[in-house]
Amino acid sequence: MDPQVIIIGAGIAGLTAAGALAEKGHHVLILEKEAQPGGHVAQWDRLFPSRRPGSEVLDHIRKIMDGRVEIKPGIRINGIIAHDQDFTVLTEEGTSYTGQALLIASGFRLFQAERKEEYGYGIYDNVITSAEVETVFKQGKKLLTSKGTLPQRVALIHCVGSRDEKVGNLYCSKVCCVTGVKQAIEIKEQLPQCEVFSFYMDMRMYDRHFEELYFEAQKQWGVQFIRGRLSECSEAPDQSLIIKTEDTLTGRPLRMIVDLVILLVGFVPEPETGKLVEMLGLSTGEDGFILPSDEHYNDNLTTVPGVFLAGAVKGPATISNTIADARAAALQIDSWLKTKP
Amino acid sequence: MINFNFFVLPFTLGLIYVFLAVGKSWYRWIAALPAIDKVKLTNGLKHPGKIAAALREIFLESLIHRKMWKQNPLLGYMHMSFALGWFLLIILGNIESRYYSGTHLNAPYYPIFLKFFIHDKLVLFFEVYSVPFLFRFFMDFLLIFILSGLVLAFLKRKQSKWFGMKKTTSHHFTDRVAITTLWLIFPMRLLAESYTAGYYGNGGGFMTQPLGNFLVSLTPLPSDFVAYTMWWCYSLVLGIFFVMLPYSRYMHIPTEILLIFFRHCGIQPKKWYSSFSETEVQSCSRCGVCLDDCPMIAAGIQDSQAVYFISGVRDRYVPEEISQKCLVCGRCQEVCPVGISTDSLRLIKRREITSGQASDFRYLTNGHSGKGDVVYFSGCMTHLTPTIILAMKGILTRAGIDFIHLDADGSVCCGRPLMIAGKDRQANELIEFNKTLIRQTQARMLVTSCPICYRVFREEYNLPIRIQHHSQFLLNLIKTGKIPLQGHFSKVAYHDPCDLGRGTKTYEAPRELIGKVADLVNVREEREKAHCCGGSLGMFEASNSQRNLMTKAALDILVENQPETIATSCPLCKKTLGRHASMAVKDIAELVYEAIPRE
Amino acid sequence: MKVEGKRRIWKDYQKEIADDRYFYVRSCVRQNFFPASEKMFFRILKEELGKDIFENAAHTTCSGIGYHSDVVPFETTMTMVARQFALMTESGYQNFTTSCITSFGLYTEILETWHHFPEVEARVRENLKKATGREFDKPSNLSHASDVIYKFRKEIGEKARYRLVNKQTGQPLRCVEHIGCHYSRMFPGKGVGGAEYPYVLAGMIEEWGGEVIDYPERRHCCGFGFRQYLIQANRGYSLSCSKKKFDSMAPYKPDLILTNCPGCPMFLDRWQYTLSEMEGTTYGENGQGIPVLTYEELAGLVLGYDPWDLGLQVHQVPAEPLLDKMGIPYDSNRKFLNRDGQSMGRPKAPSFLKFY
Amino acid sequence: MKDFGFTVQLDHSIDYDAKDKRMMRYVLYHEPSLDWCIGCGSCTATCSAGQFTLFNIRMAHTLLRRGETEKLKQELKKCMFCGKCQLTCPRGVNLRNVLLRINRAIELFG
Repeated sequence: MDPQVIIIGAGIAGLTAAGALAEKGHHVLILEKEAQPGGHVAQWDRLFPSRRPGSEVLDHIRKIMDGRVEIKPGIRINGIIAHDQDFTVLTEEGTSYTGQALLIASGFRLFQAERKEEYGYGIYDNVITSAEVETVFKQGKKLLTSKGTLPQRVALIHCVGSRDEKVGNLYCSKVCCVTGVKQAIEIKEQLPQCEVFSFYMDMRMYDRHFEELYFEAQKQWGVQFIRGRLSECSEAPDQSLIIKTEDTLTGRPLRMIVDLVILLVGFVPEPETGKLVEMLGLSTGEDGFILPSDEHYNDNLTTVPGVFLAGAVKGPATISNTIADARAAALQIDSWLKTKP
Repeated sequence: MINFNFFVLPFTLGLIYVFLAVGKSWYRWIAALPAIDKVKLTNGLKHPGKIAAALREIFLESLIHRKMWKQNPLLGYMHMSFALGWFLLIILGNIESRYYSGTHLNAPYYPIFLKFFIHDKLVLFFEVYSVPFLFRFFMDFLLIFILSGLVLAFLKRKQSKWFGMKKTTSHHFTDRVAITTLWLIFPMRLLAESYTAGYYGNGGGFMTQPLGNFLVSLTPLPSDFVAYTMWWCYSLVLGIFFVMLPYSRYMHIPTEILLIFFRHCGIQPKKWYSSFSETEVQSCSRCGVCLDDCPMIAAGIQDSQAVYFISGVRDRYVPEEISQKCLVCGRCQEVCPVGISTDSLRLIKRREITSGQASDFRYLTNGHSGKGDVVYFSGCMTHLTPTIILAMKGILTRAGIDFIHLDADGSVCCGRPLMIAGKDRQANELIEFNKTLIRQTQARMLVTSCPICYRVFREEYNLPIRIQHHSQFLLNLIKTGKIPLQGHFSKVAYHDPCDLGRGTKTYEAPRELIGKVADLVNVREEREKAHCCGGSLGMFEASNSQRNLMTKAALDILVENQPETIATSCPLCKKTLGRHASMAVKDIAELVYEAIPRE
Repeated sequence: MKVEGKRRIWKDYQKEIADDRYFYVRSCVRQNFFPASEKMFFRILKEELGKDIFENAAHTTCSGIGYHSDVVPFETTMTMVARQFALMTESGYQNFTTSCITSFGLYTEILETWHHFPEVEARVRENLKKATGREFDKPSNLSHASDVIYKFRKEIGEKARYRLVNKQTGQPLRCVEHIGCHYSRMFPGKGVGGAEYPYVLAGMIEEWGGEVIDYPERRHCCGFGFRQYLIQANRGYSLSCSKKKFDSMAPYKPDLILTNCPGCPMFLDRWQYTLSEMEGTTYGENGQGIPVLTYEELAGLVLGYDPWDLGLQVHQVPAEPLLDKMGIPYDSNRKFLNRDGQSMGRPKAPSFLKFY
Repeated sequence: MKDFGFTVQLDHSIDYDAKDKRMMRYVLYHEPSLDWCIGCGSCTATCSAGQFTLFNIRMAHTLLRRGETEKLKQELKKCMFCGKCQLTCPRGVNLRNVLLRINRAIELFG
């Protein structure tokens, strides 16, 4: 039997929507490009602001969905044909799947930090990304320098790949500020002697409990926040890093030696999603993320009837945003399927 | 008859020692007085009235403990039983000795150990109205009086809560020895007298005789030996206590006498640590009354109250934190049974810490201040409560006063915040600057909205014009009919700002003023006993959350009688209380302004 | 340091460099301070590599100094540059090679301007025609002379008699590469290796056996900056920039500084002397300074040319310690002799900087 | 030393690692609430001294953090200690004690 709904992407958005649709009795198929479902959250250790394990959230979502939804991993889509009543998705492997509704939940990609050349990611051993920090924590390991020593001073760099005309991304990635604060606390938890500096342009603590987390980082953990964007990074003879920034509160350039630089990488549109956009004739904003048919009333709908959106395909989103959005998308799909002629 | 036994030696030597030691201290303190104070002292001692007043105070405070009675009757009784009881015991003991020896010239130990020497003078129990009987009756009575106080003291140490005290003081080693020996003195006397009376079968009073008979019947050892040992113990604890006295809190007993004389001779605290400060410090009995009345207790701060601060000063080491951890609200000073000027002592210490710090106010240049009949100085803090300024300017305009708002474009601080941090020298630079500005206005009166400014204007500025806090000024405007009043507020509780109330004793003017525009409700602890709002500039070492606790404690008392509005007369109090109050907090100027009918 | 990370970036910034038939324009500054370098460029291309390189005696300044000092308007500059292109066209060449970095930057800027604003190009053509009667073709390839040496670094490496290796220790020499600001900072895609990790000089150093060192202020300007230097009172600013670089590179113990800009070798070399005289500070071991070389001088040394023919005697920082390290023989007696073997006079020894 | 008619200008940038952090450590130890600052500047906006001169408490705090002792010393002298700053601080920093402690630190380590 053909599925009623095909969901592209088995991240938080796709899995949540699949669970919600399955609960309503729909036959759902998820196509996932990776070998494992779970998306980015599967790579992350603990979530802001409460610092609960990411796996807990993922397990919860999967529990709702398990056994009721079919997931096809390792799928590469190379064509979508829109018929009157349904869509056929063609894959590189030559298989095809047909469904009445299509939910694009293919998420985002993390900004490739190498593109910010002056930060030296991929060149200097001790420049790493926030995603790598999550991996270290998830493996239950200690955060170490490339030489295997405990870092004495760490700098977290905000807005890497976000709010930066020089890499073509003018938008704010929304989650990095609070991720930076969360990781700063986690580093202090793990290495109380380590000095942690956070270099920010603005601290965007917009959501519930975010500001409190920021306060906790200052109050309880002594994380030092310096307002200034990293301009360049270079390596000292001992592989520590010399960073240069403006200390905007004194209005003077600041130079500092740190053992580890952590780049808080932002969200960029997933290139694979770009292909889907072309195939379906959808439109994107200047930021490259897909535009819904109406940003306020129909933000899970697209200009193509039967094609829906959920999660970070529409731009940077937190996990709670994504889950709520995916549930909303499931409702929209459900009513669309019911009223379909 | 030789009235001597070797056991009297510890007591006698101790007594000689304590007299010499106290005499030496008194001499040192008097010798170290500044010249002006020495003159005051000599003049005072020539004045019988002053001496009489001092003696009266010594009797009331050192023996009766009047202030302590007022503060806490149980504690008052405890201290009185010791001080007055012991004093009477000595007086009566001397009279009794004279009765037996027929002379005044008894060795000092003789009255103390009288029962040891006169046990053979038989007095029958039924000879009720005989002189010896009466002596024994009253001596036993006094002993019971003292012992009852001892029981209370013991219980206080074990369970200070029973005394309505949240906290009792803790002690040093010498204090521990002194207190132990002190506590043992009267039980030892009781045992020595009782055993002696029991052994001889006579010589005791209504308590010592039956107790002695009973004890002797219980004791397997020869009771004459036990009685003799007890006399030795009694003498020893007395002797040890006397030797420890100059090194313990009990030094406060002889020192307070000197302090009272000093005060009655008009000697006052100085800005630096003087001989007077030293007598004040040594006069602290560490009774701990200041602990219970300290607003900081509400914030869980229990290490920097006056009693601990003073004992630090006495031991010549006060951590900076302790000096700075105080609201300087003056409440402890009000309740101190000895009347020690706790705030002034604290500021002396702060001066030692901070007076050397550099300042540079050269940026202040004399602008032209304008002229007016009344100069209104709103004060720094009032700029953060603009409704007060608005109200004051509205009232002044309405009353047709020719005034100028001196600090309309921002205040040059009055100097008190610096002084309260110990920086008098730096404060004086600001004071001089403001004085020039005020003089330029040629005003006849200075009115301020800030009690902090008001206090320092009065105490430090030496201005040739009248200085009023706006509560006084507004009251006068109303009394002279300068402003019409129409509105009326119901149920207003008034919060006394520390610097206005305890600082300048301005308690009535604000209350009278509120009475004109509102129904004033009572507050359980007000006037001298008012709680600091917690916002005091005197405090440096309290965290925000600790301050919040103090504010809440002050508010809890203010709202007990369900007021609809809390009134105060200090911008800082208004801002501090306003943060946590569930009802409106208004300055009295606002109340008045709102009560004026709109034109 | 992960070199593969840098290589990944270098891969993104490859440029096309013509392999023969160069029309060469000289640098105002270098003709005066390092004339041997430009001469060396000709010798290497013609004699060592057998290339066709031509210069037209009628060529002038590009007016870059005036342009960057805000005294020559852009219109004028563009017309002067158009004239240079006309000379190239008239000489029958299409590959334009400049000796000067600022010229290179300016030519790039002008070609980019014309690319985006064809009407500007049309106006310049008209101006040139009116003023001189000349017409021109735009070069089909624009390169800086260091690009050309970079392109043939392997060929030069194969002919090398000496390598950038310390003879005594066998260790590669530690080289600072200092790129002129106008080389790739304005148009990263027009320089080999881009702006952040330029490869043009690093490529030569690697090829000839040396080791490139990366230090915090490697991106910083030498301080020349045209106006700062032109006014004496402002020179402190220029000097401070160089000092900042020296202080930053000193912990990495460099054996030499390699440059590709006219101003940089001049200032990085002379300011070492000035700093030593003003503050008593010298860099490098034993007060000998850090030798500063142009890429032609370095290529010449590697190829075995006589140091004095390369003009190393006119450097303020002595080259001898470097020559010793590389094992290059030199005749100290010839150091201050002119082409005809007559003495040019011996300069006064500096107070702190070592003098040979 | 020779005079060439120009001088080496001091590096304007703050070399964090070369700075003396004793004063910062001292003040933070005695007044940890300073860590809560978010640099909003309300203290500076309300400052009594700031009405008359360029006195900037937020800047003074940053100078303390960066070990810019000399400048800090000059700045602190201007403070009148009135305490308005503390009343406006949104984070509840105990500013008067901060100022007192900085002064103390200047005495101890300046």
